[in-house]
Amino acid sequence: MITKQEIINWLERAGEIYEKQRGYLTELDKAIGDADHGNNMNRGFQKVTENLADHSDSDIKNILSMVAKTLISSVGGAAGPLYGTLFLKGAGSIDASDEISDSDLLHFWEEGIKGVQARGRAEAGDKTMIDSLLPALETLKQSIGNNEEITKALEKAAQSAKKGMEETIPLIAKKGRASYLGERSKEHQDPGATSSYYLVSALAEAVSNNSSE
Amino acid sequence: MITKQEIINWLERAGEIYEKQRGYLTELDKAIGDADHGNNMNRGFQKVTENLADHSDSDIKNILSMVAKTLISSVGGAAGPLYGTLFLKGAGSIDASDEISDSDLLHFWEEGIKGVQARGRAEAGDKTMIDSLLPALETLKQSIGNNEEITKALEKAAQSAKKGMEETIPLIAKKGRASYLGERSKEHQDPGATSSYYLVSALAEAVSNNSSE
Amino acid sequence: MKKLINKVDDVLNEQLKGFASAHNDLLKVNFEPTFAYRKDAPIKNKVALISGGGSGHEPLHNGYVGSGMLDAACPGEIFTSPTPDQMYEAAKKVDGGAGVLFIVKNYTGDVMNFEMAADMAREDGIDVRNVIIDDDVAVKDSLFTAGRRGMGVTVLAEKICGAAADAGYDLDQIEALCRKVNRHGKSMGMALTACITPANGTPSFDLDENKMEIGIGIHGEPGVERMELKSANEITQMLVSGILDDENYTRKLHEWSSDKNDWVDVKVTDEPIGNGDRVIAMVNSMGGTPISELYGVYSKMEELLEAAGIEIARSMVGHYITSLEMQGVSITLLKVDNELLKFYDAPVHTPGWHQ
Amino acid sequence: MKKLINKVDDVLNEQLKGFASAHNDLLKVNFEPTFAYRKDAPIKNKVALISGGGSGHEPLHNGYVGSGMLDAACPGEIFTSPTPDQMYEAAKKVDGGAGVLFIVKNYTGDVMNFEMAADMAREDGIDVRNVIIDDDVAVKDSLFTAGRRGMGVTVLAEKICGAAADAGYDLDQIEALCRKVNRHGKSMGMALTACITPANGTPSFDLDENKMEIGIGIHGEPGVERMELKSANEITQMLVSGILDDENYTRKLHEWSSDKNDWVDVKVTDEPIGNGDRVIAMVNSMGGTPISELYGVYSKMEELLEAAGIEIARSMVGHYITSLEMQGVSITLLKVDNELLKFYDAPVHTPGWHQ
Ligand SMILES: Nc1ncnc2c1ncn2[C@@H]1O[C@H](COP(=O)(O)OP(=O)(O)O)[C@@H](O)[C@H]1O
Ligand SMILES: Nc1ncnc2c1ncn2[C@@H]1O[C@H](COP(=O)(O)OP(=O)(O)O)[C@@H](O)[C@H]1O
Ligand SMILES: [Mg+2]
Ligand SMILES: [Mg+2]
Ligand SMILES: [Mg+2]
Ligand SMILES: [Mg+2]
Repeated sequence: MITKQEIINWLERAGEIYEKQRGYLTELDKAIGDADHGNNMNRGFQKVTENLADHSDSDIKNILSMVAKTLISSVGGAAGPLYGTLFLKGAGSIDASDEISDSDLLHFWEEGIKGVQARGRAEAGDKTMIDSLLPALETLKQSIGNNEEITKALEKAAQSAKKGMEETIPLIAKKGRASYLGERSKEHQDPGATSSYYLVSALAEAVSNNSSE
Repeated sequence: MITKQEIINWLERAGEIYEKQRGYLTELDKAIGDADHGNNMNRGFQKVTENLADHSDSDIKNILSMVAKTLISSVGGAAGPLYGTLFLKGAGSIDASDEISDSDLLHFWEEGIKGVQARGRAEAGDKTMIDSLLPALETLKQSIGNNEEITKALEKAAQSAKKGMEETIPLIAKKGRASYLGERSKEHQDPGATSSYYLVSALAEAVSNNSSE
Repeated sequence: MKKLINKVDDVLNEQLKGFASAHNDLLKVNFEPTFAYRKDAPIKNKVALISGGGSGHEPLHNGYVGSGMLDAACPGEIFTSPTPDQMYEAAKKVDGGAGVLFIVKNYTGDVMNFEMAADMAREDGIDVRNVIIDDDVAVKDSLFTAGRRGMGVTVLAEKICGAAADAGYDLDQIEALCRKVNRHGKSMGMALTACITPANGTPSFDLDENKMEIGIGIHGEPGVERMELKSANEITQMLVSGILDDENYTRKLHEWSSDKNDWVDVKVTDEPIGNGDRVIAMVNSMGGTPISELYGVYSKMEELLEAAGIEIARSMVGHYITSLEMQGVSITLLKVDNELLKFYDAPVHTPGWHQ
Repeated sequence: MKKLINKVDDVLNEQLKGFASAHNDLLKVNFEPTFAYRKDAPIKNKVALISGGGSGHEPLHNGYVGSGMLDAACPGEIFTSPTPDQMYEAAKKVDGGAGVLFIVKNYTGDVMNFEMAADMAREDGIDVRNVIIDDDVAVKDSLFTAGRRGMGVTVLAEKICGAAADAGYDLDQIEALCRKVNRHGKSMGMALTACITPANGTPSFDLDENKMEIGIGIHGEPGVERMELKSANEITQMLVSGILDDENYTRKLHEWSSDKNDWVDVKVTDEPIGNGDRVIAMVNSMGGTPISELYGVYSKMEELLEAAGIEIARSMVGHYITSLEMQGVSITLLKVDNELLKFYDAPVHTPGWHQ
């Protein structure tokens, strides 16, 4: 079970991370993109955090839909529609309630990532956010299939996302702005894969912190 | 007596000096002007040197008129019309011949500088080329009045020009581009006063070298 | 960072405010969401043209709003695609009942945001088409990548389609015309220096005094190759060869099919440009390059085109699609016929293009 | 030095060659001596307008040659006045029998070279007048100095007098009109960075990252004061105050008197600009500043003018009179009446200004 408060904590924690890592994400994007990814993510999640204040009465589905709309209308770039779609499709796959089951959480990610792939048409290995999202999803699916504790499961998913992120370094980008660079995109970590890792690890943190309270 | 060869040597010598001092004159102009005086003088006198080749049969008056026209049509800026006028009015004041008397040389400078002042309306102390030309003229006039040897007389005129040039350093510019700077024009040597000193000293060199041959 | 700005967060809005009042004879600017639109929009029964993209490319796109060109433009943050709500609201504002054409530069973000906007507008019953401009020959590989970027051809597509809309072309015709412009046009650019976005405050890439980037886009991103600084003639030669030697470029573009009522992938092949062709030739400043230097490039380009048997029918030299204060140049050639030329020559009244 | 050039000595001619062919529908360029002139010159019985000055200020002056503006322009070396033979030959080429107006920016070199050219042309029986433009309020002292520099008002003088010449004004009327424009217009500029002439290869002055020059001219020269870098709002405030607070500026200008058949000194006093006035307001890039930043300045300028009770009748934002790639901005205000506005609004077809 994930509570509404945990979801709120997740989103707020993500906002904190993006604010802190704004410069780092932008620096990564400078190497193989246009040096705005940190600014984009930070802009979007600050808006999300702001909007959360008006959502004390909303259920989780509503909150996640709000996140989708906020990201779509404030992030821009490639990241805006992609993360927006993640939340939009993810929210669409769960029931309206104040807590969600572990398998609902799995649905959220499954459907969300499917949406990201439908929108951006990136495959694993294209050096995009997909490269941290897919491994995280795979791990989560296994853990939940094995009835592991959700805290633990998310912890491991975050680890997989991190690994996926690091494994983007040697790749040649096939999608997004970095693909213009061809061979020159090698030896750089993908900014979107990095921000995706942050998103998963923020969730892991939010859920584990809450459970230990 | 100044021979035609000495006049030619003078102009060629001036050309050498301006080529060599192009950077320095431009640097001086950078501080209080628009960083082109060395380029302007060099462009003009290279043209003069080139044109001298076609003037082996011309008399001195003709040669000096050629210099006037060449400077007027190739230097541009403030220096072009001013040095052009110097030579135009100077050449107009002497007879057509293959050598000129010391007093003709004095006339050349007297009328030339009068022309410069009529055109540019600068007075002594305005921080312009006039500040080296006028002292040089004064000295030359005295020396020739005292029947001094011309080599010596030009030597001393060049010294006066140099002194005048150096004395432009503390002045506030009243004419030309440096005047826009007001107080900020202080503590800089005037580029035009410097190029004028070179012109006088090139003549002194040309005449003394020749006499000693 | 040396810029004529106040607080970094206010830059875009302040500039848009100034833009709106400086050109209040031609256009208005809507805030929340942000878009510039023709003062007299909607024009009944005229197809409406909307473009947009990151800011920092001025005069593109806001500067091309006005009669004879765009009905609306949607500026994103600097170098960041705008968001769908901007295009959606703009479409509602300027649709005169004849439908809306979105002219979209081929950047992943732009493409996706405009697609979402189109889906939203269609829900409201507005007929919307997205045409993608991808004219940057510096990007070679394409089948499994984001493909080529949109560059100078965008400006020509906006101009030519704007005139066609004035002339009464319907949405199908304008869509076809816009695709034709894209297929007939090619660009390539280079940078001598990087640029600085206010949000970052440091150069978008680091470039030595004796180096240049060739094959750049328009977002201050590094180019396809970094090399020794070369002369204007050599640089021009590289850009012109890049365009003329470009082999038959084929890719799939994601387009809306009115028949299938869905997005489809359409295979598109560019027209080569060569002997006997007539072109509109654009020499475009990346922003910080003095206009005079563009003419040096123009001079060499003309010589090369003449040698290749290509006639310059019209020439454009100046600031059309820039990257802030970046120094550098891009060349765009558009192969024209009488239809394209007629619309190119038509009157236009916008802040960035008046004729 | 990073520039799109080839050999330093060829820069001007190569650029002029490119300029001539890019705009061969409007003008031609003569070499030895160098000047650009309207393709259809001379226009019989129309007063001919000639301007000129150092190169590096593009689009000024060559870019303003064409119908409705200049008949000819004489470019000097970069930042160096042209030589009299250029203006003399240009005058002979474009005089249509109604006389020639020289529009001269008030720089010692320009003034002297144009005077010499006028004297030469008059010997050939051409009626020539020189009007001096000296609109730069940053230069305060004037009685015993070179006075104020010519800046943005030059562009407006060329536009307005060009239209008046088309409308049939005779030489006396145009001369009077041009003086009126000069008396009614004021400018002030600033620089964030220096610029580099190809001949020198190093910046025209050295400016720290946190410093700016205020009260600059257009030749890459240092300004009247160097100070801490300020915000766009503060900078705009300084420029606008410089213009609005300028007290009744009086100086003597060297002008040709047809009556006396000689040069005379004429005392001229500027019109102040204040409450109740209507102005044409120009925000001009020094060359390397992105267009977007100009709009930030425009926004603040408008606010300040409104507060001062001044109405912006027309606005201009862009590259009009530049200093190569220098970053910075100048503001020009021209107080207008119906006569000036009518000529400002008239059609014009030049590379730099089309309407
Ligand atoms: N087609 C795509 N599918 C999935 N992710 C993508 C795609 N294109 C780009 N991305 C991700 O988006 C990131 C860049 O986002 P951002 O910098 O915000 O947008 P932009 O590239 O428009 O500036 C990349 O690092 C990459 O991970
Ligand atoms: N009115 C004047 N009378 C005499 N000399 C002048 C006058 N104005 C300028 N000068 C001289 O010209 C020099 C500058 O020449 P130059 O740099 O070639 O021209 P510009 O100022 O047009 O760039 C100054 O250093 C000064 O000595
Ligand atoms: Mg990016
Ligand atoms: Mg100078
Ligand atoms: Mg971006
Ligand atoms: Mg000069």
